[in-house]
Amino acid sequence: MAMELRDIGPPDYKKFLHPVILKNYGKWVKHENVRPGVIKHISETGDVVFTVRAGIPKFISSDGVRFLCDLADKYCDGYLRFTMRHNIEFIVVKEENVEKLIKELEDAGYPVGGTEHSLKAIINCVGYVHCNMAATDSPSIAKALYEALYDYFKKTDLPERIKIAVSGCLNMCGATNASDIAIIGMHTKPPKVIDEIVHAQCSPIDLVKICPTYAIKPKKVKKNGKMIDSVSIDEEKCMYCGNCYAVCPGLPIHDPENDGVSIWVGGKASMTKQGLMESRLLVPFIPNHPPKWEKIVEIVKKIIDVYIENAMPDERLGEMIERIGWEKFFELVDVPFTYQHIDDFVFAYRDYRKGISFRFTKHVK
Amino acid sequence: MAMELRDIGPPDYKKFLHPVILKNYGKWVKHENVRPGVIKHISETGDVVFTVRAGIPKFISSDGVRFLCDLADKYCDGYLRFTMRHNIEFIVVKEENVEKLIKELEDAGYPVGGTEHSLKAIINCVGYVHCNMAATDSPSIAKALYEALYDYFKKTDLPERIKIAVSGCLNMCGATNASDIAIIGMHTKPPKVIDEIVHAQCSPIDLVKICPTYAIKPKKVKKNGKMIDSVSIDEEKCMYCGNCYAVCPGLPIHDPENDGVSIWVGGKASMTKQGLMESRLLVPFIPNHPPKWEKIVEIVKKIIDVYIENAMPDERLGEMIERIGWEKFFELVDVPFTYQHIDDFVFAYRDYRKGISFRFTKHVK
Amino acid sequence: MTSILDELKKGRWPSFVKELEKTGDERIVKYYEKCLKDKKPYFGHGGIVGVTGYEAGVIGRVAVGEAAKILPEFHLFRILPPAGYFYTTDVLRKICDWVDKWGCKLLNFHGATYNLQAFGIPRDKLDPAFEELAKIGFDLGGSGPDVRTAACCMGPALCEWALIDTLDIYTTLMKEYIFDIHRPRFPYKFKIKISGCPNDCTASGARSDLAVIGIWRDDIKIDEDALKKYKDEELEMVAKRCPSGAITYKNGKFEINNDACTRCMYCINVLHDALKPGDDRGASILIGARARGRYGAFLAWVLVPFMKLEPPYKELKELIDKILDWWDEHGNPKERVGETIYRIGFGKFLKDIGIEPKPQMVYRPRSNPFWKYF
Amino acid sequence: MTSILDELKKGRWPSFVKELEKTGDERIVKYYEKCLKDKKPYFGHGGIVGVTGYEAGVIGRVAVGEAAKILPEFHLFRILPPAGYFYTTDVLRKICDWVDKWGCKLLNFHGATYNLQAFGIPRDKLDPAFEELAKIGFDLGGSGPDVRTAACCMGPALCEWALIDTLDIYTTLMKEYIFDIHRPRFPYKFKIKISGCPNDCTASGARSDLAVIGIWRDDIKIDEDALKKYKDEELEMVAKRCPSGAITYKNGKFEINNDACTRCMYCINVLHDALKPGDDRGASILIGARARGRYGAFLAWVLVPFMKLEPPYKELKELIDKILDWWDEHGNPKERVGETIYRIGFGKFLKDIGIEPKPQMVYRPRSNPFWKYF
Ligand code: SRM
Ligand code: SRM
Ligand code: SRM
Ligand code: SRM
Ligand code: SF4
Ligand code: SF4
Ligand code: SF4
Ligand code: SF4
Ligand code: SF4
Ligand code: SF4
Ligand code: SF4
Ligand code: SF4
Repeated sequence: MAMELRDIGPPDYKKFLHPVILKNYGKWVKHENVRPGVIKHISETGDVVFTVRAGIPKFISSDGVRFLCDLADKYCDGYLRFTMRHNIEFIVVKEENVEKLIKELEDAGYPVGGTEHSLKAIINCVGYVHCNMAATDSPSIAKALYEALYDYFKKTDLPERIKIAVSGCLNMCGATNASDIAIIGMHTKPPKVIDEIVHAQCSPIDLVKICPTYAIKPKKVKKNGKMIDSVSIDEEKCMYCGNCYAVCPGLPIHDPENDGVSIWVGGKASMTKQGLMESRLLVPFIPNHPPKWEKIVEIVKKIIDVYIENAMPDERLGEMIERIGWEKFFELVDVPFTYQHIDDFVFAYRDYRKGISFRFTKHVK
Repeated sequence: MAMELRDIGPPDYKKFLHPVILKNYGKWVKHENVRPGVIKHISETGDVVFTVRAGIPKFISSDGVRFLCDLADKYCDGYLRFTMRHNIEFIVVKEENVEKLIKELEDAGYPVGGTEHSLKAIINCVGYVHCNMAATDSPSIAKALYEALYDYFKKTDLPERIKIAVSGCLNMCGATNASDIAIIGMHTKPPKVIDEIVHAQCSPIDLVKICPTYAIKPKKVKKNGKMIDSVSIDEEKCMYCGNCYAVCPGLPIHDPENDGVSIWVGGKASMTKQGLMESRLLVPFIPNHPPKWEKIVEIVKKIIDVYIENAMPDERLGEMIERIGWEKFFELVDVPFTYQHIDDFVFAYRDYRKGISFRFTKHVK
Repeated sequence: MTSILDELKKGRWPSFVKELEKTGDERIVKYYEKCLKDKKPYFGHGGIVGVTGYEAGVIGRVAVGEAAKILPEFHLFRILPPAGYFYTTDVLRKICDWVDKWGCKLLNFHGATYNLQAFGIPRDKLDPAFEELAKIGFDLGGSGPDVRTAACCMGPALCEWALIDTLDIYTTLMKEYIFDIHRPRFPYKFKIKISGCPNDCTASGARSDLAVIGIWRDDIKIDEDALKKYKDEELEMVAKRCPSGAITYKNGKFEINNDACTRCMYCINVLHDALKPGDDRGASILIGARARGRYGAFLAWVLVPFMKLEPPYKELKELIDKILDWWDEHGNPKERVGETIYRIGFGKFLKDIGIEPKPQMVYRPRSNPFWKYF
Repeated sequence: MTSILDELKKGRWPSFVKELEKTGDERIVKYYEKCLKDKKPYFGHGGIVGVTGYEAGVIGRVAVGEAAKILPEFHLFRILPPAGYFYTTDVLRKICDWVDKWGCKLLNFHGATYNLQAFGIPRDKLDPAFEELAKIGFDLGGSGPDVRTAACCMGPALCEWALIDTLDIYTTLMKEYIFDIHRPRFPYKFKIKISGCPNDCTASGARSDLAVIGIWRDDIKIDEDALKKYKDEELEMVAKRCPSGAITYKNGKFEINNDACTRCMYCINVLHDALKPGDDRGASILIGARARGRYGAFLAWVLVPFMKLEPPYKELKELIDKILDWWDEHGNPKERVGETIYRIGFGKFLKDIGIEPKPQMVYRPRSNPFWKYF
């Protein structure tokens, strides 16, 4: 095989930029939100480009892609892009093409929207479709949420944008750690130890190093008459992270009865206003309930209702919660506050409420 | 000896309350700042009590106390108290006695003041006078600061109060951890190990447990031909806290060349406004320089000047710094920012500046 | 006297060195002078000094090395003070006479933990000295790994803001735990501080293992007439700087959203003629402060958002008992209770002592997914 | 198809299950259905799969247990995408043809690290598939403990706020580190994300080991005429909510104290016709984010407050080299760079890589007295 084809790096992006974009590269001075899903970019040269944003599925067949290419050929001189939230964006230079393109997209079932203060595309990881770690199935959860929240994607009248992300496990592929609403798959039982596989395929010493809570210890065990190396797991210490299973198939952690999801709120990744905010735990555990995920949908809808009712203009969910206080938010969404909500990990001290700056809620009798 | 005199507990406070106080206990409705050092307490019954606050030395001779008692007998019906910052407060019921008392106090060298927005009494620990731990001498530092800042104690025109505390070592006896300005004695070299004393008087295992940075390990060492138990100190890990010396005389840490003081700012212990604030490092090290402590005095004066110039009304030093930003404050007081200012202990992550919310100062070229 | 001490006798602020001299006891003056010159203290560990039957309350000091001859011993008594630090001259004079007789005529009103400190009682006079002190009506305070002498503000004795009876609570608790004050048996010291209101004049939030802080639960009381006397700018400033955003001041109308208020006292402090705390009063109980700990400094955090506090303070005592028992069982040596809780987990601690978790206990819920389902 | 998948084919949002079906490859559909029914994935560790000469870029999957027969293998290619994720239909069609030939006709635009993902390439076709991909002009991205595929926003290609050339920086860095992308040798993954301005549309602050964020250093530019078109309430709101308190709006005058501004973009975003970032442009470099780490989640923090960024980006590359070398030397296995820095000490790290400490790197200086004098 030709080694000169190794390490060529990414293709030259300039080849893929519409000539109007190339000409106005770095010269944009203004944008206008023409309608949901459509942004008009205006250059200092007077040139104009419209981007038309549509939702696409996480997994797309080559025929699906070809269909989108057909549209881009018809209305975009063959140029398109994908966004940081995995939407497709059509590059339209002729204004009259905008509505035509939208019509074709909508007719084919691709919703146009997701700009300004709308529900943005729901980021989700591969889940059961390609991952060995998944404690829950993110793609189907995202689908269930999309159905319930569809209209919010197409309108722009939320107080601010809402970003939802779904990760199949606490590896948090995607930006679940800083999303307005995050759904994260959770195990709730330690891995089982299959000594033979650990012995045959894994390194006990590496396992000891990898466990964040020091729950793994090397052990010797008798199997078929001879002593073999394996590990033991301290069930008191294990926090079900799956790190060990990721490197060692002898420690299976999947458990249909006890795997499920947690719901997190209030994260935000941009530097605006008070800056970065982490997602915080709202619901520690709901057992897996595909394919409709009714319970998740119900709670997310409730969160959004509370958000719409209580947020000030331009206020993200997390900003609103910080303003009214987490204790009030728990009261409003009516979710129980439990032991799991209180951090007990390395930086736990950071979140203890120093002083008395709290509000009274029904939690205080 | 009579065991019935054991465990009697504190005396009954009611015996020591002025009859007017007893009568109006819990009935106060208003206070007025009559003049610096004097507060008029007004009861719902119409009764009135004046408290006259004066500075006294940390160590006071019995004759000194007797003199103050004489004044209390003359003007206060024999009633007085001490405050949470170790000032004396005279309980005056007859208004005409207030000025007379003040005159006698001032004539005898006891400054009246320390109320409202003034410099409050400087809290300081016993230092060399009674402590074995002292890395610096707090009483003489407090004295030097009092001389330089005397007028601020007697006036009430600061933006808000200023509270200074001095601790002879990082045990921080007193509220140095939450003071507007704190001076803390610091060692900068690990203790020396005197094996014989460690062996004879200390428990190596206890020492290992006590060291916060896990710098102490047990060791065996040959002395006079026989093996004895002692400890070794990892100089890379030791942070000179003195914990080990506190329990073991075989690990002396005092070092006239390398002991000194650090200066901290921005703490606040009350729950008001943004609540509790920790003192933060401003100057990591100044060698000990008794008895005038010129360098400390110079920096503290500079801090106060910057405070007076930049604070809004009712704003504590720490509140001001948080508003303008620590980077600006370092620029204004013109103190170098060094490696020691960056936390590297357990909660260090908390203080890293997440995101880009900083101001430009001369530090950024 | 030499110049190094002369410097400290000069100036306008009353000089502690002059006071040392006034005791007429040259030893401490000379010792102190030597320390200043050599830039180090010469005290060694005092060894075990104490009063028969007690294992706390006396801090032993013996000078070692070059200073051993100057000040062979210099022990002190930590004396449990009266609540609120009120004294009559009568009792103070008795204390003066007592320290003249048994000690070196030197006192400190008070130490940073608010014990009355009496210096220079020789080892062989500790017992008789204590006996005579007890006859004046005073007992020793804490030292070592025990329940320490608590602190309380002047509260209802003199302060209009007092929301709980700090003096009575102090006295009750000190009596309740007097055995544990004198007999160290815990992992480390345990300090209680009691403030009448959120101004927290005992700095309890910064330096006590258990902070009891008076708060109210209902609405702030507004005297509209008195409010009118404040200037526009003042009202505007207060509204702008209320940390919870609870205050609006528009078109001459000053309004407080008591639901949002976090009872920081700021508006009340500034507009003190017009605003008063509500009538539904009690305390917040905070836990875990330590000036300088194994993990850095700890400030106190919410354990019980609200507790009614009426004599005999049964609920409070039960809470303290539970905390002390738990800590006694789980704490490592030299570990303050807040650190034990942090190490083992705040949630676990709550579960163990039977307190329901509440969102008031944390600023915000956890951000990491590593937890136990206990 | 059975009801569990039927449910996921219904509704208004385009269905990924329909797309799985459209591939015509029944295996993945059946496998997925089984997982949903049994509530667990059946993939085992794919073993070592890859392209000759590379040790990264292919994620291997083999189903095990009951599902082993349904989907014996299901590997995917992570393909390094073009900067800004712009494509022509021409090149997309080539990719479609390519995946039809070598894979299972399934793509993902893009993975969460912004690789273009192509599914179902069988183990024995990895090498020829790669060769043909390279001929279309594409290379593989990262996986494992290597420099990962970076991300960048559309920046100057379409966005008026772009303060740095995100697309060019991305392409330059990917070329510079292409060897390290394909050959894992670090303690763990290393992700770079490049945002044109503080809006941070790559979420770099939340999930990249190294964040490059465009900022300006001089004053915000105000177009007074355009400003007049905004409503009073809007200007008032922006002034009130500016996080640094830099804006005053009084008597119709809107003023920015640029000295106080922390460049959060909020006023600019809202009043976008009137306000523009200044002209002295460069980037802030942040370090250390990790979505879920050994110590909890880490967000990125300031390493270099300001760096000018002009091609060939020498200073930036030197910085990255120094970071990678230091981390390579000090990092433990599975430890992201931010965690190594936290464990060893941020100050020590700065000293080692030769960067002066600056107050901009921390919110505030330390509050504990435990430090080293290195
Ligand atoms: C197209 C895209 C960049 C790209 O290269 O792909 C983009 C484009 C724009 N972003 Fe963004 N952002 C994009 C992902 C993000 C992300 C990342 C993400 O969502 O995962 C963030 C940070 C994450 C977050 O918000 O927590 C992000 C935070 C912002 C913000 C700050 C929002 C805030 O909370 O204050 C703005 C400013 C604003 O809109 O006021 C912004 C503003 C904009 C503007 C208005 C910039 C401009 O002048 O054109 C663009 C149109 C936004 C809109 O949707 O109405 N963009 N933007 C990304 C669209 C993703 C999508 O399909 O929805
Ligand atoms: C495919 C993808 C999710 C997706 O559906 O888009 C993904 C999939 C996996 N991630 Fe991820 N991660 C993906 C983006 C991310 C991101 C997002 C990002 O890069 O911005 C994160 C969070 C950011 C971060 O790095 O902190 C992320 C954090 C993790 C972690 C946790 C890392 C950590 O520091 O703790 C792991 C666990 C690990 O590395 O062992 C992980 C591990 C994995 C593995 C390799 C699981 C494993 O150990 O076998 C998954 C392979 C799934 C598969 O079979 O294909 N993935 N992963 C994303 C990569 C596609 C791409 O290259 O474009
Ligand atoms: C007498 C004393 C209580 C006692 O029982 O001894 C006391 C008495 C009063 N305090 Fe205090 N505070 C006393 C120590 C404290 C402390 C503890 C300390 O200083 O170590 C604090 C918390 C520490 C801190 O401030 O960081 C404290 C924080 C306050 C505050 C909140 C200040 C703030 O930053 O917002 C107020 C409210 C105010 O003054 O506006 C306050 C208010 C008051 C008032 C006005 C209450 C009243 O209505 O009478 C009293 C007169 C204050 C004055 O000095 O003008 N008191 N006060 C203490 C006097 C010490 C001294 O001699 O200077
Ligand atoms: C006398 C006093 C300072 C003063 O001049 O007023 C004092 C003096 C000593 N303190 Fe303290 N502490 C004194 C109040 C405090 C305070 C303030 C408070 O209680 O509010 C603190 C900070 C609050 C706190 O507890 O966190 C304090 C934190 C310490 C510490 C650090 C404790 C920790 O948790 O890390 C130590 C070290 C130790 O316990 O080993 C300590 C240890 C000591 C020792 C016993 C040093 C030793 O190990 O031999 C000192 C004896 C000095 C002596 O020879 O008399 N002292 N100490 C205060 C007690 C007098 C009294 O009882 O009224
Ligand atoms: S979040 Fe978990 S389940 Fe999802 S892709 Fe990442 S590792 Fe797999
Ligand atoms: S699941 Fe995580 S915490 Fe539990 S043993 Fe494995 S690595 Fe350790
Ligand atoms: S702070 Fe240090 S020097 Fe001062 S009394 Fe406490 S232990 Fe002694
Ligand atoms: S001084 Fe402190 S850090 Fe150093 S060895 Fe002793 S106990 Fe450990
Ligand atoms: S804490 Fe409150 S009640 Fe006690 S003295 Fe201070 S202001 Fe008064
Ligand atoms: S007490 Fe504090 S929080 Fe409550 S209204 Fe007044 S200023 Fe605001
Ligand atoms: S980060 Fe800034 S420059 Fe990049 S797309 Fe977002 S708004 Fe535009
Ligand atoms: S950019 Fe942000 S911080 Fe700066 S003036 Fe505008 S709103 Fe304020």
